[in-house]
Amino acid sequence: MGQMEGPSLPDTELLKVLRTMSLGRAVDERCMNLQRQGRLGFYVPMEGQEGAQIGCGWALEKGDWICPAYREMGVALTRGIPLSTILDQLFGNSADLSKGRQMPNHYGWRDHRFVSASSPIGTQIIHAVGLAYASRYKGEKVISVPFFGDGATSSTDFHSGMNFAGVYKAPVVFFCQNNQWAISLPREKQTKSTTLAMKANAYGFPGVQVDGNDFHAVYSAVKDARTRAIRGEGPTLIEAVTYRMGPHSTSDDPRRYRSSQELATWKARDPIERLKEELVTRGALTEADFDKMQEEVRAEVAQAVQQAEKVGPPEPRTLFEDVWARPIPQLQEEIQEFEELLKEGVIRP
Amino acid sequence: MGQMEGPSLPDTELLKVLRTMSLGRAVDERCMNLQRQGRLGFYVPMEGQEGAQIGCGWALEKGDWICPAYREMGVALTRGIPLSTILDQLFGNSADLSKGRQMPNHYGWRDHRFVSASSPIGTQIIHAVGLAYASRYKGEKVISVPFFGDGATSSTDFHSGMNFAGVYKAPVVFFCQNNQWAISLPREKQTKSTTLAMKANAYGFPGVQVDGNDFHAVYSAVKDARTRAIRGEGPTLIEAVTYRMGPHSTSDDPRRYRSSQELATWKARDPIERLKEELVTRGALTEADFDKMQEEVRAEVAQAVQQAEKVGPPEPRTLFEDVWARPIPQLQEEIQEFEELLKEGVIRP
Amino acid sequence: MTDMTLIQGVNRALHQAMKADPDVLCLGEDIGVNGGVFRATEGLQKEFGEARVLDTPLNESGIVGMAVGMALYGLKPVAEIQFLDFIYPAFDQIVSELAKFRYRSGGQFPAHVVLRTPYGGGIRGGLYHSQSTEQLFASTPGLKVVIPSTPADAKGLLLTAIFDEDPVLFLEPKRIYRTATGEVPDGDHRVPFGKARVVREGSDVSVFAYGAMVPLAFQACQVLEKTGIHAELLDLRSLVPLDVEAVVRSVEKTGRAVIVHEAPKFCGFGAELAAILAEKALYSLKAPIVRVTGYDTPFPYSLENLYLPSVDRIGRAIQRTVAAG
Amino acid sequence: MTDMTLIQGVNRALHQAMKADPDVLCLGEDIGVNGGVFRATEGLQKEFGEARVLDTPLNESGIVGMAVGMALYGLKPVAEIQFLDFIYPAFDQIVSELAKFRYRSGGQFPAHVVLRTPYGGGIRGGLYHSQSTEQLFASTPGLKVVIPSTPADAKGLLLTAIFDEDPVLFLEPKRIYRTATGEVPDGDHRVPFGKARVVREGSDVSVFAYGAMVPLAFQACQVLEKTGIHAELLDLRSLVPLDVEAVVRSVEKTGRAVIVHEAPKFCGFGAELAAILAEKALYSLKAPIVRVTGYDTPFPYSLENLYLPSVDRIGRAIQRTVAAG
Ligand SMILES: Cc1ncc(C[n+]2csc(CCOP(=O)(O)OP(=O)(O)O)c2C)c(N)n1
Ligand SMILES: Cc1ncc(C[n+]2csc(CCOP(=O)(O)OP(=O)(O)O)c2C)c(N)n1
Ligand SMILES: [Mg+2]
Ligand SMILES: [Mg+2]
Repeated sequence: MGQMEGPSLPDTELLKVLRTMSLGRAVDERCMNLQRQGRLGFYVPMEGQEGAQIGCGWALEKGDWICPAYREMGVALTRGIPLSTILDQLFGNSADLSKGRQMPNHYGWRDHRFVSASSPIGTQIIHAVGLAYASRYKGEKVISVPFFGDGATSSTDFHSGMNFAGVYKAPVVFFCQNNQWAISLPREKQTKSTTLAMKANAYGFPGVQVDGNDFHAVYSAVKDARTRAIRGEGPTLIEAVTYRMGPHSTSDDPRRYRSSQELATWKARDPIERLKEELVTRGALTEADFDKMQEEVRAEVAQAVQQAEKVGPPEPRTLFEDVWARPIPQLQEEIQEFEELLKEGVIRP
Repeated sequence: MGQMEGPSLPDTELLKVLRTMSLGRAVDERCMNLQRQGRLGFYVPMEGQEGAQIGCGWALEKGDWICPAYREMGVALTRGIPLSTILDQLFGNSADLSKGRQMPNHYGWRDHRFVSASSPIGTQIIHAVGLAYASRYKGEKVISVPFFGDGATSSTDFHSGMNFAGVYKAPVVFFCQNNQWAISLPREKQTKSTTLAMKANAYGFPGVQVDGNDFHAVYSAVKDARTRAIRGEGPTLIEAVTYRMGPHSTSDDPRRYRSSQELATWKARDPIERLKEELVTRGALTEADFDKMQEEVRAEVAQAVQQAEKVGPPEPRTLFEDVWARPIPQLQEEIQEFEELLKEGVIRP
Repeated sequence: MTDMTLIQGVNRALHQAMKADPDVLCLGEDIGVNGGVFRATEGLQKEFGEARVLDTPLNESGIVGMAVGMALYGLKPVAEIQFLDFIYPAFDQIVSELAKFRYRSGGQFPAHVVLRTPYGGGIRGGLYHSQSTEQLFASTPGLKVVIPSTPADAKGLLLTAIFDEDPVLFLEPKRIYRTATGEVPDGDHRVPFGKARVVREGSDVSVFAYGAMVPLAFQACQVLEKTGIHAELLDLRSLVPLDVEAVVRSVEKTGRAVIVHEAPKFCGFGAELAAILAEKALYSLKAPIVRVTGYDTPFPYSLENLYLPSVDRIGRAIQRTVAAG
Repeated sequence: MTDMTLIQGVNRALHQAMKADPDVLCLGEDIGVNGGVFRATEGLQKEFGEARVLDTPLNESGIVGMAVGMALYGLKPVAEIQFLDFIYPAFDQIVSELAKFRYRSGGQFPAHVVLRTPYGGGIRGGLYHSQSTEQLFASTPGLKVVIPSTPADAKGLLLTAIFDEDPVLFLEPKRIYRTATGEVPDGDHRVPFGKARVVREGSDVSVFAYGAMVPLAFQACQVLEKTGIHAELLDLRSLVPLDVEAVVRSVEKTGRAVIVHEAPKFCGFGAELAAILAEKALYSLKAPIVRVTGYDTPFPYSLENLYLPSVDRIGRAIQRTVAAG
């Protein structure tokens, strides 16, 4: 696994990285609680994967396309997406740019080239190839990055996406977070290849395995791959080896399938602790600074939650928008009936 | 590529091999003609791939499962399937065990464990894994062999089949005939992996590339892989490098996309010529013997064609059989209407 | 008889079938150690071992294709798709292979697979954990499509499915997995396909429903009874084979039809019911056939309650249909 | 005006769209050097280059998924699926992604892709080169489904599709690729979606058809004219959006409906037409609604002629419907 010699970025920037990672952790903690309290419908935490997500996001440029799965809140934070915007999605309120249409964690923001996520595993991988092809066709010097898990390497569109990218030499960096589990299936039962990274060879381009809990390793692997892609040297697969510290989602109980011992082993490799220790050791941060940082991000989250929770649900009529560009006759008729039902009080918002 | 030192089988058996290859070639020649004359609806020739197909088929045992694509007539010949049975399928007549339901070349014979082929590319690859798993579960010492082309390595079920086989260590020998073309798409544009064989590494098991026009090389690679599978050592992918000498099918015109020069290069590597030369050189066969063999197989084909052409089409009522095990009400009603239409002469057989 | 939930009915059927027949195997994502994300397969791997209860890699085409291969051999695989919404990567295996194997081989290669999958809305699952798309499968010759709405039917129909000869898509209404409770016969309880269940008899209007819509439609009928409307409610149980006779007979009696399903209206299964009636019971019809369905949009998240047919919406439709003619 | 075949109409539309707009790209199997297995894309790669006319690897999910990605960027990809029968590996990309992108993102990410594909029987293609499964797509909100039956409509509807804002499944009736000939307007000829074409007017019965069934239904109507039956024939042209108004209006006039399609009957598109009529035109109906369709079996090879609706079968159904009431 790639290990960095020294820091990849100046300490001032690494402090920002640490803050972003901490912010992500704080969102996770808060949202898991909100869900338990019945204030949030569902939640998918990324706890433990902050190094991989924020490492990758940090290495990308503004115009690059993100094709996320459902766990990519950390990446969103690196794209300058306001916390309130993220929370609006989680609450599916009327301020949510996706109009409350999707379950929590299925983010999508056009202005940030953060493509609307869906639940089916792997489908975004091939979209990234189309986006990369299109961007190159239009003369843009950007890349696409599909995010996906170890489980997704078994999916149909991992195969189609990797193969098409190889054939068209598309500027794509495939970013796989191997967090060891696909719900209850461990990595070793997902596929018998020695590493996930080596799967790239089957498509004629390089694969790299990195320590996904080491921000520096991830950051520099992505930077390198990005440079190659922009130079026209084709795609790269990056396998970031990490761990899902929390449950798969709030619907999951990981005690059914994994040991507390395994959890403890990985807890000792926490990516936030690791970066913090590094900065503390180097004298760029004190324990007190760090504690203060944690307090700050928690306060930030608390405030954003309060605000997002106050916003009401989307207007009933929005139910019928955006199916087609304009409602077609069959839908117009349903809208009319719906309005009647609303008026009669047969359905109540 | 694997090259054999000496002959893998005694000359008496090699003569049978040569005869089977010649028989296959004769069927192809005849059927291409029949199609041109409008006596056969469609045809898919295997010309040029006799070494690969018959080499593989020869190495298998009676209980092994064949999961063919549409080009596997040569394999069928090695399974002891009578020529007339093959021709009944091609003509879709009332003697066809598949009741004339499928286009020519979509063979299927339960008694020979030769699974009914479909047209969608790649789907049989995963069936082979299920069959292998089931056979092992029931304590049989047999393997499954899915046959597919270079194009099929891009398909969804190549990925699912290879991955599942790796995970379950299923006794499967994946037999890929890389005949350089998927209709008009050359191998180099299908995928950027250096060889197709190496794709196996992505699934944690070995891949072997062999000269598909060398009967011996194919035969021994399959034998080896079969032995490994039976021993419980898991699957193997074999890439048999060969060439499709004819058109993709009778609907195709290869002059649109490939050069006569390429064709000539491969003609010089004809698998039948090659085995014949070997036997002639060794004194096991004379040119005259060979010519006689060709005459014999052609006569055999002519007779079988004559016979199969005489058989009429399937009975109209058979149209409704085998959709479900027994006709369900909606179908019963259609059958009744159909009988009326027949009686009234509105539809005519 | 034992009192249980619908999902326990599913679990009982699987357990019993596996116990009775070593050729019954289960495969799917997270069905082993984890017992399924809804716990439908709870305890099976422990009892029957990893060779018979397979946790699979994440590929639905692989799951169904592997099951097809097992079935070609002669086993009786029961594959779980985690949500109906995730069945589409396997669509080719289902419509091109599973549904057509028997036919294309002239009966030589039947492929009997049961595909179990939770479906439907009402659990705040948004676009991809809520859909009802039964029409996609009901319109494919060669498949059977079965949907229980009670614990007893869950067990009885699933046992019938596992020992049937044809491929069966077994849709489990997840919304009522735990809220539908009731007595379930012990032992080898089988419920035949193609026989609708008369949930209540009535003379004024026929209401057709299945899955999680059955309890809602029942409530609507009960409410209307007080206003003097006697609605007959049929739970279709199996869409393929469909109990055409019961559907037609009911409308011949009542002269009116209201069809309820969660799936979008346009080209939904309700269309087929209406078409059958417009062909076979036209002269009995006193009022236009009305469909109460999900709207022609993807399934929403925040506004799910406005999207799904409700007791009130069903009630209004019945009332209006009776008033119409 | 130029005289041409239906497939030439397709080719003209592609050529014109690519010439007019550099954001139009084509991708698919064998569409480049080979010009498509039916030659629909003949000459395009030569004229517009490999970057705009992409020969793809053999994976339909890849083709559609890549096109979706291009469309997310803002391009106007036209993807060819070699036969409708081979679209199923892409089904997930079509129903879960393409159809739902606009909705799930609140309108932020529309994905406008045209999927062109030959479909239907009559060419002795057996199970996998003959199917009609338009209902699978018509029942998925978010998609449009369009089917031409003349060269002019092939060009005009395809141009509309390419410059539309929604994803369009464009089904080409391959059986009449070369037999349907006629005058086609030169230049930017557009035919709007949602407007049925009245092929012939009549007062006794309404016949609804699309694709390769239109010429057969037309012949049947012509024959019956001589026996005094005046049938009205509508070519639906687009199933989604459907010209509901024209369908209802016609039956209000004639009082009778015969629906013709190649796809199997059960849950086919004809069911939706019948359901619409049973809801909106019930009181106009003098006779049961009849569907003339493919049977509820997979598509056969040797017996294809017995399977497909024929002029005689359509004629008989019309005659009986008129006689019925
Ligand atoms: C096609 C499909 N099948 C099944 C599921 C159910 N499911 C949701 S997440 C998941 C596991 C994904 O694992 P991985 O790709 O490793 O990502 P992670 O959750 O670990 O981030 C499964 C099986 C799904 N969403 N889509
Ligand atoms: C899913 C699917 N897509 C497209 C086709 C059309 N098609 C038939 S054969 C073929 C090429 C197959 O190439 P290969 O796998 O190399 O086999 P070969 O014909 O060379 O033996 C294609 C694209 C198909 N049959 N199935
Ligand atoms: Mg994972
Ligand atoms: Mg090939």
